[in-house]
Amino acid sequence: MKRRATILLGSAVVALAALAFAATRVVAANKIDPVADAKAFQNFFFQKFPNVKREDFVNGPYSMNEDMRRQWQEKEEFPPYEFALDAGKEMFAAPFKNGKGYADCFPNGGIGIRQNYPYFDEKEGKVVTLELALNRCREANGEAPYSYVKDEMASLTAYMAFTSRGKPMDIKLPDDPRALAAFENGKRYFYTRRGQMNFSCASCHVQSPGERIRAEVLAPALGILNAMPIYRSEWSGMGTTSRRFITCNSQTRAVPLEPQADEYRDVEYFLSYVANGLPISGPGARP
Amino acid sequence: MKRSLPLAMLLALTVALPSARAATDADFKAAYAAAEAAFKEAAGLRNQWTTTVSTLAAAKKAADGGDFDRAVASAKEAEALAKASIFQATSEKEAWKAMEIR
Amino acid sequence: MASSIRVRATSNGDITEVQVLIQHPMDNGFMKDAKGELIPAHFIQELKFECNGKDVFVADWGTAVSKDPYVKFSFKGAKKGDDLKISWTDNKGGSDTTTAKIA
Amino acid sequence: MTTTTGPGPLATRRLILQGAASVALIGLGNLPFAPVRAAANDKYPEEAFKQKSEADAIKALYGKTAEPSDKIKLDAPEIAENGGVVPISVTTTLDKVTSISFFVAENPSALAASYKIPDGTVPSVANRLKMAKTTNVTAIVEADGKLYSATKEVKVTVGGCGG
Repeated sequence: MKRRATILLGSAVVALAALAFAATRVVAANKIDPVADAKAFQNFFFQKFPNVKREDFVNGPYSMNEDMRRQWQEKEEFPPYEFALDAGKEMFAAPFKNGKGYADCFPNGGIGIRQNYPYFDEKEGKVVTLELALNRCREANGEAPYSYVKDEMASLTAYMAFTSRGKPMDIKLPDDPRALAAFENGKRYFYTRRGQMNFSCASCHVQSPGERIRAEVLAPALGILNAMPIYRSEWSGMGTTSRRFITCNSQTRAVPLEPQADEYRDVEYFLSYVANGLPISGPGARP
Repeated sequence: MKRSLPLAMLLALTVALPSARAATDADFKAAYAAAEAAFKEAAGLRNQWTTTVSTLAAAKKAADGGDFDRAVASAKEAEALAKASIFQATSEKEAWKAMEIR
Repeated sequence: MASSIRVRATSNGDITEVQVLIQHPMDNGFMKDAKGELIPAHFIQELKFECNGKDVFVADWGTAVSKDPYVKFSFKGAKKGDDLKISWTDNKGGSDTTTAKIA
Repeated sequence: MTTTTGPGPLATRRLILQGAASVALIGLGNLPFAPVRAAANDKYPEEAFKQKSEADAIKALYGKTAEPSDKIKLDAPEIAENGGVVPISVTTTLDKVTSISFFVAENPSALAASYKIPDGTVPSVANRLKMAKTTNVTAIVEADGKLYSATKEVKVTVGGCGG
């Protein structure tokens, strides 16, 4: 576990944040503490579900329901994301027209690095997700970007996640007030009610994981992104993190934002950071 | 349920509009302009509801078909929905913090 | 192009366990596309497994078999290194075939 | 029993297996008589797949009725996580199994899949089926010329037919 390092880093960030936000948000200044947030977030789930093994939260609804777990295990014998995974592996290895490839865009040739995404890019001053980085890689090499929600993007991220399976999520919060602001904005987005149903992300994935909403068993928010991308039976296909956010919005009757909108990038940053230490399990299979 | 507040607002607004005479194109234009303004404000707050979008589209479609009664009713409903979403976004500016795990 | 058939066949000396996953839409003819038009039925009808010149398993499928169908079975009489030939045909005359080595 | 499910003499067409032939077979047991092995056979059973009700489909496929058997273990989830992909498997301790078929009673056409089990193949199959709504699922095992069945209910809340 990288706790110690994170705590050190975190306290530096907090100190800085106190300075940066002192002027505008006096009340909030003592609250922006990602390390404490992550700890509280994890403890909430660990206490709410004392029988679920910590590393099992990343298996979503299957960590919560025995009958579904069995169906999942049967599916995992030959998982439905198999084709996407194979396609992703092939695509990842195929060179661009200029002869370069995805491996040239990523640390360690793109292998075993999923747990470090999203990261905060201090040059841009924004969160960069894996999906965004992949499309930027394509564009930098003269290739057209892919749709963020499915097919090629899901295949590529499936392969990259697969090479990182079991590695603990390891999201860094650099010593930069903008990173802290992004984290805070992601948190705000996560807890804010929206749509005609008046649901926040937390309404379902914090308050009611394991329960059924209509037919679906809700996944716990803790580690929910560690399984991305996912094959959803409901979609009869693969979907990315972007697709998951968009469909969650639609289901609460909120008009989704554009893929990779700042809010989505930030909420991905928040959710990934609070899942630090939990293993990457993607690509996943879900109902 | 937790969604009672905006829904109650919506109900109050929609119930308050029965009109005696048949609506005209002008009635529609006025109702639609008001709805559109609220719609744009909600979009600016990045909190549009899917139902606002569909109801506004239904208003336009009814007007195009010459059914101004229905067009005005839909436009008013869309305005009410948009306003409820604005209310939601505004109150959530602080309210979300109550939900936070600490 | 990659084969539409993914297969795992493993022998424990006596029994060979076979699992396959096939990429196929298995459209049942009741679903509509984005434009609201019915997607015509398109599904695998027959799937056959042959080993050492003998059919070891034959499936007749209708439209109720799930998209990207999966099936698992076991048989006796083969050993590691033997070839297992798998072939399918669908209702539109499509087909695919592959040969896997038993591991 | 030695072999024969191969693409053997196409004497065994669909029409034969439905009617008189299969009735005759019951008495013949496991004699090395080609059509025996062909009970549910060779040609794609198009008519059986067209039948709406389970009873009609079983009749079209086998030409006879089945009796329940506790020697069949049908494994299906109580609640399907998604009607589009329901893992169903069956295994049996019955002898001389020649075919295993799956029927989903509430689907538009009940017959879902039918598997030929040649000699030497273990009478055990796992597959994934679509279910339109909550339904009984029946596995029919053809063994020694007779039909045996096991049934289980699967609750479906998200249908497999776009519901």
